[in-house]
This record gives sequence, structure tokens and C-alpha cells, in this order.
Amino acid sequence: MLRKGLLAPIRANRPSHSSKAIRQRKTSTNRTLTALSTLSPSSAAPFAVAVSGVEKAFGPTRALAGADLAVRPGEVVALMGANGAGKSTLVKIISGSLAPDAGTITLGGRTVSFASPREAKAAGVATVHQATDQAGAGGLTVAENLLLDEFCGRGPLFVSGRSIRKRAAAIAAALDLDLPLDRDFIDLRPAERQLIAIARAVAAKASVLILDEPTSSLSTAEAERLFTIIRRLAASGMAILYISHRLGDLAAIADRAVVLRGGVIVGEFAQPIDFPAAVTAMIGRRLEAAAHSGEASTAPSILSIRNARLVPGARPFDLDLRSGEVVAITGTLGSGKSRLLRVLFGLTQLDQGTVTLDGAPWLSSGPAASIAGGVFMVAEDRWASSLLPPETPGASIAGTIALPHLPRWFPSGILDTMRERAVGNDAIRRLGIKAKNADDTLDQLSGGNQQKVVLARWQAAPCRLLLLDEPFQGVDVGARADLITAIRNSQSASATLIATSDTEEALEVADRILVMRDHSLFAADDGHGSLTAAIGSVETAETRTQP
Amino acid sequence: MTDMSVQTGAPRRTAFELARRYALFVLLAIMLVGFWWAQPAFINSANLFSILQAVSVVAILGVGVSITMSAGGFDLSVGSVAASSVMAASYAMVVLQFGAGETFALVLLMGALIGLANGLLIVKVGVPDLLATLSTMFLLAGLQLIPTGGRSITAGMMLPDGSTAKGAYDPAFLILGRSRLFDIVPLPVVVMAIVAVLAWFLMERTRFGRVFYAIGGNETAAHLAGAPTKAYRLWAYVISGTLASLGGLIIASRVGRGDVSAGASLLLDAVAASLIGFAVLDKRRPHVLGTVLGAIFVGVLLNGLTMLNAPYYTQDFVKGVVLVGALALTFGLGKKKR
Amino acid sequence: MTDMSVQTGAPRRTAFELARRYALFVLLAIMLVGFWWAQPAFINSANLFSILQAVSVVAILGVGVSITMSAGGFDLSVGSVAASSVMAASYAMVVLQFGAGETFALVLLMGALIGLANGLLIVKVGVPDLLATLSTMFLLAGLQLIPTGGRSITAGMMLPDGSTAKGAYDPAFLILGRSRLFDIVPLPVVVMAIVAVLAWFLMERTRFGRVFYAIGGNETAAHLAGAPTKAYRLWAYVISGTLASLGGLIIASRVGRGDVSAGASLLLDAVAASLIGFAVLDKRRPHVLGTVLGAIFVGVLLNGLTMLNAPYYTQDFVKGVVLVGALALTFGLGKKKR
Amino acid sequence: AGLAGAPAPFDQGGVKIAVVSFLGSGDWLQAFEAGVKRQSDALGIEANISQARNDINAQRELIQQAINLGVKGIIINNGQPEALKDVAQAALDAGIPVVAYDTNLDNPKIPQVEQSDADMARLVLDQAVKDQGESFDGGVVYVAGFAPLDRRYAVWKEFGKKYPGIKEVAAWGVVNDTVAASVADQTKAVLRANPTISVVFTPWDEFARGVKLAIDELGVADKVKIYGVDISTSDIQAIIEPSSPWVATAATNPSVVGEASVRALAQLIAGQDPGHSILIQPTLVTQKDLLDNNIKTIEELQAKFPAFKDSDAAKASWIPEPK
Ligand SMILES: Nc1ncnc2c1ncn2[C@@H]1O[C@H](COP(=O)(O)OP(=O)(O)OP(=O)(O)O)[C@@H](O)[C@H]1O
Ligand SMILES: Nc1ncnc2c1ncn2[C@@H]1O[C@H](COP(=O)(O)OP(=O)(O)OP(=O)(O)O)[C@@H](O)[C@H]1O
Ligand SMILES: [Mg+2]
Ligand SMILES: [Mg+2]
Repeated sequence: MLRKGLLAPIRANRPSHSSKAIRQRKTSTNRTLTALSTLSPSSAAPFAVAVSGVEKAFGPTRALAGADLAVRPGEVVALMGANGAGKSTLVKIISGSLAPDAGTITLGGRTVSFASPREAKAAGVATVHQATDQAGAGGLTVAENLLLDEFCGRGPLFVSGRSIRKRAAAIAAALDLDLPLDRDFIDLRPAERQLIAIARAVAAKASVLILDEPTSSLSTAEAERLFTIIRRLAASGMAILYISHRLGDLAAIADRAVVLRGGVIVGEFAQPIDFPAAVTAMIGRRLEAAAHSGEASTAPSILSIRNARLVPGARPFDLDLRSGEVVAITGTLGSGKSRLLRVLFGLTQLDQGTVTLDGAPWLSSGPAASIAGGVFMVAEDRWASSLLPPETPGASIAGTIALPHLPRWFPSGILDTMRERAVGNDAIRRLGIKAKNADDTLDQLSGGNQQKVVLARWQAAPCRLLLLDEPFQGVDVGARADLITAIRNSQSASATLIATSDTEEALEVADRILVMRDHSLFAADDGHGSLTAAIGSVETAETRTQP
Repeated sequence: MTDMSVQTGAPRRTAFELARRYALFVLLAIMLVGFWWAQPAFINSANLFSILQAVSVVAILGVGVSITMSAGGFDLSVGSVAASSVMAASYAMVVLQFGAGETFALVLLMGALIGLANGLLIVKVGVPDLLATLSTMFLLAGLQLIPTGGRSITAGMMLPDGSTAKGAYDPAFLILGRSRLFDIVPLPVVVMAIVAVLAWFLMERTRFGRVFYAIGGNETAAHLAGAPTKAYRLWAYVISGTLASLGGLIIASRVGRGDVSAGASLLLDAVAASLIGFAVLDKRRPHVLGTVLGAIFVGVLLNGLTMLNAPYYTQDFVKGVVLVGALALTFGLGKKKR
Repeated sequence: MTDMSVQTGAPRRTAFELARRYALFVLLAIMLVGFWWAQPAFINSANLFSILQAVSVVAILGVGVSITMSAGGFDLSVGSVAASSVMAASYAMVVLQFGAGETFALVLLMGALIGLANGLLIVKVGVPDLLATLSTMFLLAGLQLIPTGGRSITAGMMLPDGSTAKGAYDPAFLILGRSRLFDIVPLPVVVMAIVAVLAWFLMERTRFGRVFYAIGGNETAAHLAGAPTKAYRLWAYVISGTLASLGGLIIASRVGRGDVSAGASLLLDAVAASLIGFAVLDKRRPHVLGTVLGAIFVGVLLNGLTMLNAPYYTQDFVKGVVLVGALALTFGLGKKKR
Repeated sequence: AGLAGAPAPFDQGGVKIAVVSFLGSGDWLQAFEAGVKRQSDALGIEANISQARNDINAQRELIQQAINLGVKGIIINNGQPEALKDVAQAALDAGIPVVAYDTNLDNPKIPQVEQSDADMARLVLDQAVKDQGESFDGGVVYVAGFAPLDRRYAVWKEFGKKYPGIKEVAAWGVVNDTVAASVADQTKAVLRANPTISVVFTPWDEFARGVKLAIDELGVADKVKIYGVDISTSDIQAIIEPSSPWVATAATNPSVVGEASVRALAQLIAGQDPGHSILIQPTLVTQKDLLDNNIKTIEELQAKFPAFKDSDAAKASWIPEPK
């Protein structure tokens, strides 16, 4: 399917429920559900789920300050909001894993109060949480994880390896997923984890389905497949609350968009949804198109890869990155994007081929050598790759940013926490990270803000080559634009290689786009192409992978 | 999504993987044959059952430890629960003049309650597992001595108040530790087998077992999936405590007195058994079968070395060497490359 | 992004949080005052230094344990490394007739090498920490006895070959365990203080400590951030082994002979100290200051109870009760709500 | 390699016996086992020696294992009667004679070798009364649950009743990896709290060493004296140190105990009767004795105290002297 640029008017190819234009509200403290329902007079059915006046504070931080929201059966509601707006908190409250400080939740008209996720599940609320590290349990196989809800709920008492495999295969088949059923969950890549989380939630046959950024590491093809499922579920009468920072996703499936800001609902948009206005409501300012030349660079080459084969049997490819260039690699799940980045960072080796960095052969023995040599990488799974448990010293924003730079900053070995804090506070200011100060631990941050900290870590020192693997996961559109500007401004003497499964994102950030397929790179443009050419190239590549 | 990855139906195993899976079995077989060759008396069935009997208590405790480990915890108190159970059983019969049945029920209940206390300390108060069970361990080590003022409990003993204990060990109680099924299989071995099969079934063949493992793997994920994780963790400790007191009952019925020194090394041996179990079948996690096999492994080694008249200090040494060897073999062979 | 949420500058601490942070200090103060009141001799400085001397070995071992724990490991072998060091030091002087200096160097080197072996087994072969150090523990428990055939080592002892040992403890060696700085502070206390300060500085004030903790928190993350995680984990065990052998040297120089022991109770006491340390300052993680305080806490308790002539078996019990109480207080107070 | 002129089966040689000890380590055990080995070698016996390491359950297993092994006789060294009676009976039923040392298995078929803990304690406490008079403040180091200690402690209590002037001001003790150091720490606390204590009774030499360490560290060697039980080379060295507070100890020679046990078992195996009770007499060793005779090691002690070196217990003409 065709996915447009960020600011292009987007319309879903479905009949709209309402022809009303935008309705914006400034506050919702005394908003009632009846008022909400006036938005969509065409359907008078009771809400499948409704929350009203929900409040939640974490210490001095008010994550929710009286939020109201309602979803009808068969309706897909997009919940939009900047990073830290309170979306995930609301999700956690509805799904029973957080207790609200105030407010009520009704399910099918009945007031409920969940003491645990178990109760919420039993009442028919299925949830895909934002954090992929909570999508399943290590030590169990993929098959067992697919059945985790059955085990933890009221599935059959007796199990065997065979029955588990059979039932899990059925769940995977229902969603047309091809998952390595016997592999340990711990060995999965984030995208696969995300698919498992989705499969589990869909298999739960709930009346309310909540998806908190379910596509953040999925590529267009997988996301598209998810949308098909969502439409089918909605058609069967399920109420769906969908959270994403990918506007394309929302455009594809949302019947209605609700914007959360500062813990309250500040706007509602019915079909046709005016996304630019929604984004303005969300981030409090208009979003300007990120301007970049897209012109062929004549700067000296920083990285050049020759005759490289990622895995045995793959087609060899070449790649050149010039100083100041931002290149994006996109492609389907498992096509090898991460692998290429991992090779450059020294985590695995090329099957064949040569890599030169600044004219010298580049063969890193591991992250330590890479970092010393000026090659930085933001790994794709922030939970596994960057976050420390909160009680660990150095789990704060300042500590997280400082970790790779400790040897350079403190050659004597003695820490200077003031310096760390200064860098942390600078990052908070620069990237608009929503946190009290640099001493906050990352578990207190919203998903997008965690990701910003991870990005800030690698901007804290100059580098030659910056490798970003799914860098904008969960980052809101406003912040993404800021980040891209920051990357462009600060990295003028270095090259940036971004692996992203989101084509829209690639179009937005990159000077050049390359497509990876079957562990090989295909140029989307040959040095003088335009963005449109790039899109075309991406599309042909994608259609080619799905014969 | 069709090109995601190449799948093969059943997982194919390389030679290395096979070696890893069965390394401990092979080592055990080699040991059995070696000892047999060096000392033919080793292999007679009475001796083999002696070995099983000798490891039965450690295996039962180890099963408890491995269940708490599966659920992401660790029970350091099993040794002292078993020791306290020996004292409690003796006290019940010798001082309180209880019968075998009552004693049994009382001691198992005590074990379950201690497990419950551990569990509550951990899930309700939020004390880290190691810390909570360590405290319980110290507490019990002292508590078990208080009723008798530090003395061992034997029929006719003097009580702290100067009177003489009137009761004695119920002969029915001694059956557990001292008699044999069909005149061949010692009852403790039967009990161990029953415990092992039940625990194995619970952990590997019911959804409860899967939830225990899920909690150990990722407690938040299990909680979000709807598991009452606190209840499960509580149960793990209750099971572990009950099994430990069952082990204590077996010891008591074997030694026939409440001995202060009984069960001193049980904790380390039980932990060793369940840790060795990690290597069995290359599971790299606690599991019941592995634990029992780990206990038997050490039991065979010690029995054989004793038969060969190895001094006790070489026994520890050989135990260590064989462990290191077995582990290096299991974990070192065909390691996953990054 | 100015309208995001209400911010307060410095973190305000609730009364509960304060109580949690300092619970163990307060308990310690209460204990000190209580014992003082019950037995005035308790508080004289000589006795207080006796307490410190009594806990010095456990504290030093505990620091090692807590460093390995910070790096996500666990060293079960500290007790037997210390016990082996006692034997090794005695053997070096009594049998090999080494001087104090050589003995020192040799034993510390031995401790470091054992730590290195542990570390290699863990990071190179991939054996889980608990399992590797448990094997080492068994191995050493046996190995230390082989040179003397299980005898303890004293001047004039008979060797297995029938000859008599010619050497003796070097008087210079005994200084470490038996003399006092300024005639007041026992040298072991000075050593403990130095170890504690150095280790605290390393772990809390240098980037190396930061990396140790990062590895313990999330090894993958530390690796991706460029930390040589394997080297760090190796070092953690080397440090722990060296500290354990230092503890052994202190024991040897105090007792003046090579006593046979497996080191199990030293291990448990060291682990207890570092676990109690979790509660100190509400850190909920291993740390040096907490470990030392944990050791002192137990030491004060035992010394006071001994002074009050409490029977030995009540001491373990009281130790357990106070531990549970302290933990319930620290962890239970003002717990986070869901 | 048989023993010429000995009754069967010793004339044929190749007799195998098992020696199962309750203890797991320590100098006493080492010396006992050395004695067992010496006498066994002299008799051409192959001794399978094992230790239960303070675990009575393990001791049962080991006896059971000895039966499985088909030995000709079993020596049980220490242990708890309740735990051992039935396995000992099982051995007898299998035709394997049993000798028990220091544990009363209450079976007429099982000869008892005894060193009489009570006699040892009495010897040394009598010496204490002789040295210190009939009234003093005393302390005792004691941990319950170790049978010999229990018996020795009972004598101390007896003395308290016999001499009203002798008061037990404090009792302490601990058994762990570092007995000496830990007991020293405790003793320091006790002596500070109870400065009147002038006598400490230590029913185990490991305790005596700890108390001595504490007294040395406190510098009160002239005020507090130690009366102990057991002896070894390192104990002798501790006693003869200048101004050592450890002034007397009572002991049997563990090697002699081991030798006598083997002799008794050998007689049983040969079908002879060693008698039901085989008593090894303890010896009192004082600091003065050692200093006067310039004794520094256990070997020198044996040379100068013949009563300590040997015992006539369970001897027979056909049994060779141990070498
Ligand atoms: N456990 C916590 N402790 C403290 N503060 C928290 C905690 N969880 C969330 N917050 C705060 O609550 C606010 C809302 O967070 P939430 O995760 O709901 O945001 P979000 O809308 O999901 O953002 P994102 O798009 O980045 O995922 C943030 O300011 C966050 O810092
Ligand atoms: N931990 C792993 N274990 C086994 N195979 C893996 C693992 N990680 C990746 N692979 C395989 O390597 C190939 C490339 O994966 P890679 O992660 O590089 O793809 P990607 O394009 O980044 O995909 P994604 O969108 O999922 O991040 C895939 O075929 C995948 O199955
Ligand atoms: Mg969120
Ligand atoms: Mg990827």
C-alpha cells in the first residue's frame, strides 16, 4: 500500500462515521460521557469501554489529570499524544496493572475496578503493552509464550510439549505468523517479540483490545497485516484503542482520534481525521516539514563497504557513506538491517567483503573498540540494550548517557557526577525529555522519553559513524523532527546510518534510502534520485518480496 | 512475513548439542562402570538402593529448592527447616507423647507454615528472597534448640525444668526411615520417587509449572498475562518448606532421635543437586529431573569413593573436580557464539 | 514542552523513606544503648574494638561477595578460599619454612589465582556463577587437606611421610592478627577499614564501580556501551578471591595454626553481611558500606548477647529475629503502591 | 600374606574391616585413624576408613555400605545409639562382628571400647580444685549435642554440686569454621563482663585454644587459668608457651584407642572374646610436667609417659604390636 509523507492529507478508504469537523476541547475535567457520545450520533450503542475523570500521579508528576475516553464496540479509536502525555499510563490503568488515584472505568456499561491484570483479562480486556521486554518470559519457548495467557488464566490444566506446540501453531496460523516456535523467547528480536504480544492479545478473544505502539518495530508489511486483522476484529464488534506515533498507521485504521496532552484529553477528531491539526493539538505547535536537500553529496567518503556478503548465500553489495550524510536502510522484518549495523559495530562479522572507515580497514573487535574508533550504535531494543534496573547506580538519565563515555570523560577513573548531571540536564532541555531532572531513573520515563535518553547518550560525544537501529521507536512526531534536526546539525562531519522498518520515517530523515532484502542492499536511488524515486523503489522492493 | 526465517520442523541437533544434553548421563554411566570394575560389591542391588536411600533426603530438599528457583526465588532455609523438623518430630513424640500420625501431620504443617512465613516476608513485605530465607535459616537454627535448652532429644532425656521426658519414638514412626518395600526398596527411596514424579508432573506437565517458570523468566510479563504471581511465589515457598519438613521426617525416622547436628550440610548439598541439574538435558535452568539426577550423581560418587577407601578429604576434592569437569563439558561444549 | 507537568526541585523524602534509609542505623544505636544499659562493660572502647576485630574477617569476605554480586555474580567459594588460605599460610611457614613476607605474597597470589579460575570458568566456559563457585568450594574443601593428609598444621607436626615439620610460624606473621595500632586498634580492624574504604571508593566513586554495577544490572547493555564485561567479571572474582585469602591470613595470624575447616559458616556469615547491607540506606543492592555495617550489626548483637550470658542457641534465634525485624522495617515501610 | 600362627582367618590374610567414624575431621580423628592403620597393618588387615562428618544419618548409611561391601568386621567410632542400634544389629545378623567406641549400643554382642570422658573431666577438675581451692568463679565453654562434650560437661555440673563454692558464672561456646577465633571473641566479651572468673573449663582442646587466645589478647594470663581436655602437638606447644594460662589437660591417646579397637575386633573375628568393656585410662598432663620433662610434641610425650603410649586393653599373644 502507498504510504504518504507526514504532512500530506491522509484519508482512510472507509466510510466515515461522522462528517463533523474537528472538535477541540481545552480541558475535560468536567466533561461527561454523554458529551463525548455526541461526537458520533450515528451509533447509539453503549460503550464497550469508557473511562472518566481518571487521575494518576507518580510522586510530583501528574501523568493523568482527569482523562475521559470511550470506545464503542466495533470502533477503532486512535489515542494520540506527545511523549509523556500519559497514554501508556491510561492503558495500564484500563488493563489493571496500575491503580488509578481517581476516576471510574466502565466496561459495557458496568463500573469496574481492576485489582490486577488478571481481573482485567477476565473481564475481556486484552492488551499489548508498549514495553516489548514484558511481552513474554525468557526460559520459555515461543510456543509456550503464545499460550502464556492460557497458562496464567484458566487454560487446560494438563499440558505437554506436543499439545503446546499444536495450540501455539494454531494461534500463529490464525494470524498468518511464521514464528520459530521452539526457540527460547530470550533469543528473539524485538520485532518477533512484538508479534508474539500481538498474537497473544488477539488470541484472547476479548471485547476490548488495547494496542500500545504495537508496530514500533514492525515493518510496513507486518504492520499492514496487523491492520487487516484489526479491521476484521473491529468488524466483529471488538472495541479497539490504538496508540501509535506513526501517523500512517492511524490514518489507515482509525475511526476517530483522541488527543491526550498533559494528562487530559485536549481534542477529538472524527472522520476524516485532520492529522496536521491533531499533531498541533498534541505537541502544542505546528510541525514544519523537515527540510533536507536530498542532493548528491560530494563530501569525502567516511565509510565504504565493498563486495560485502552479510550471510552465506546472500547477494554481495557495496555501500558508501559520505561525511554529513544521513542514509536510511529500510526493509521487511528479518531482512538483515540490524545485522549490517551489528557488523559495523563489531558484534558479528561479515561473511565476506571489506569495510573501510576514513580510508583505513575497519575491523572492530567489539563495542569497546568501535566506540574508541568513533563508531556509535543505538541498538534496536532499548530495554535489553540500554536500560538498567532502577536500583543500579547509573540507572539515572545522567548515568545512562554517561556509561559509554566514562573512560573518555574520567580518564583518572574518579567520577565527577556534576559533569554527568550537566550533560543529562542538557539532554533533557535539548530533546524535551519529560523528566524532573537528570537524576530520574529511566523506569519513571515514558517509552518515548526513554528512547530520547538513549539517543542523547550517543550524541554526548563526537563520532565518525553513527548507527541508529530503529531510533525513533515510540518517539512522537514533534520530538522526531527535533531529533533529526539535532542529528543533522551536530553530525555534519560524520555519517549516519539508520535502520528503520518505517518507510515514512526513512523518507523524513534520510538523504538517501536503501532497501534491504534477503540480507542484501538495493539502492533506492543511484546518487541523484529524488524521494519519489525512493518511494517507488521501496515499493517495488516490497512487492517483489511478496509475490 | 514469509521470508522471516527458515524453519525446520523438529529441531535438529548437532553432535555437540547431543553431547551437552547427555553429558551427565554418560558421566554417570562411566562412574558406575568404573566403580563396578574397581569394586564388584559396588554394583549389587542392596548397595545401589543404599545410594538412593542416602540421597533421598537431599533430592527431596533439592526439588523444593529447584521449585523456588524456577519461580525466580531461592530458599536458603531448607536445611534448617529439615533440621528443625527432626527436632520437632522428636519433641512431639518424646516430650509431648504424640503418636506417629499426629507427629507427621504436625511436622508437615510446621514446614508448610515456615514456607508460608518465608513467602509472606518475600511477597508481602518485599524482602529479597535470599535475605528473607537467610533470616529464617538463622532463626530456626536457634529456635529448634530452645525447647530443650540445646540438648538433643532422646527418650528419657532430662527437660530444662528438671523432669524426665516420658515419651519415646513411636515404632510406627520409624517405619518410614527404616523399612523396605517388598523387602528391597527402602521407603525413603519410594517417598523420593513419589515426590520426584509428582513434582516433575506439576512442573513439566501442568500449566502451573509453566507459570512458575514464566514467573522465574519474567515476573512482570507473567503478571501482565494474568498470573497471580504473588500467590505462585508463595506456593513455591510453601511447597519447598513442606518438602524440607518431609526430608526432616525421613531423617528423624532414620536416626530415631532429635539430634542437634542432623542436617547441617543439607542446604549446600540440596543447592548443589539442583545446580548440577541445570546441566542435565542441557536445560540451563532448574528442573526436577535434573535435581534428582544431580543428587544421585553426587551420591554415586561418594559411595564409590568410600568403597574404594578414599580419605574423606579426597572425596570433597574429587566431588569438586568431577563437578568442574561435568560443568565444563556441559557448558563449554559447542558454546553459542555471539 | 513547558506545560508538561508540575516539577519539584530536590526530591522530598517522606518520613517513611527516611525511616527506611536509616532503619539499620537506628536499630544499631538502640542495640548499643540497650547493651550498655544492661552491661556497662559493653561500651568500653576495648570491647568495641573487640567487636570490630571479631567481625573483620567476615566483613572483608563480605566485601568480596558484594563486589561479585554487584557484577551480577555470586561467589560461594569465599569461605573455602579463606579456610584454604589458613592452611596454605601454615603450610608455607611450618613445612616449607617460608618467612612472613613470602607467605603473605604466596597466599594472596593463591587467592587471586583461585578467583581467576572461578572467573575463567564463568566467563570463558560459560558455567553459571553459583555452579562454578560451588564446585570450587567443594574442590578447595578437599584440596586444602591433601598436603597434610587431613591433619591440622602446627610447628613440630608429623608429616604424612613420617618426618617432623621443621618450620614454625614466623613471629612477624603473627603481628597481623595479634597486635594493635597505637596500642588500641587491632590491626585486623585497620585492615578491614582500609579494605572497606578502598572498596567503597572503587565501587561508588570511580567509573570502574559504575561499570561493575552496570554489568550486574544489564550485562548486554554494559557490553553495548563498550564495557569489557568479561574482563570486569573476571576482576570481580579475582578481587573476591584475594580478599578472601586476606581474610584467611588474618585468621591464620590470629590463631597461629592451620585448622581444618570447610569454610561453610564463614561463607554464610559473609553472605549474610552483604545481604543485610541491601537494607542499609535503602539501597536494595549490594554495597560496601552496607556489607561492613551488616557485619558489625551481627557482631554487636553476638557480643552483647554473650556479655549478657545468653545461651549460645538463643543467639542464633535472636540474630534471626532481629534480622527479620530489621528487614520487615526496611522493606515493609512505606512500600510503593501499584 | 597371612600371619603365621594366628587363628583363622588371619593366617590366610586379606581380612577386610570397616571403620566408621562419626567425626569428620580434627587431630583426634587423625590420630585415632593412624592407630587403626598401624594395628591393622600389623595384623595384615585392610581397613576401609570412612567418616560421617557429624551426620548421624550419614553414619547409618556408611555402616549399611560396609555391610554391602561384605567386610569381616566393623568398628563404630562415636555416634548416637538411637541411630545406630538397628544397623549394628543388621551387621550382626549378617554375621559381621561389631566393636563400638564411645557409643553405648546396649548390645551384649558388641564390645564397648571406652575412654571414659567422665574420668578425663574428673581428673582435670580435681587438679583445678587442687590448684585453685574449693571456691572460685568459673566459666565453661560448652555446646550441647556433641556426646563427649555432653558427658564432660555433666562432670562439671557435678563438681558445682559437690563444691558449693565453685560457681558457674558464665557458659558460652560456638562450633563453626573458626572455632578458636570465634570462641576467643566470645571469651573476651565474657571476661570483660565477668572479671571475677578465674577458672575456665574447656571440655575440648579447640575451645581451650580460643580461650587462651582471648586471655592472651586481654593480657590476664595471671588471673585466669584454663583446665582442658584432649591433647595434641599443637596443644602441647600452647601449654608450654611462656606464662600460658592453660595449666592442665587430661587426655587419652587417640592412637591407642584406635589400636585397641582393632585388636578387640580382631579377636571377635577370630572367634575369641575380648570382653564386653575395654577401658582406656586417661592421663593428666600438667604444664609443669611438660616443662620439667622438656616435652614439645606428642611423640616426646609418649616416650616419657609410657602410660600414654600404650594400653594393655584387648591384647592377645597372637596379635603383633603395632609398629
Ligand atoms: N513508574 C513511574 N514513576 C514515575 N513517573 C512515571 C512512571 N510511569 C510513568 N511516569 C510518568 O508519567 C508520565 C506519563 O507517562 P506515560 O508512559 O503514560 O506516557 P506516554 O504517553 O505513554 O508516552 P510515550 O509516547 O513516550 O510512550 C511521564 O511523565 C512519565 O515520566
Ligand atoms: N538472536 C537471533 N537468533 C537467531 N537468528 C536471528 C537472531 N537475530 C536475527 N536473526 C536472524 O537474522 C536475520 C536478520 O535479522 P535482523 O535482525 O538483522 O533483521 P532486521 O532487518 O533488522 O529485522 P527487524 O525488522 O526484525 O529488526 C533474520 O533472518 C533473523 O531470523
Ligand atoms: Mg507510552
Ligand atoms: Mg532490526
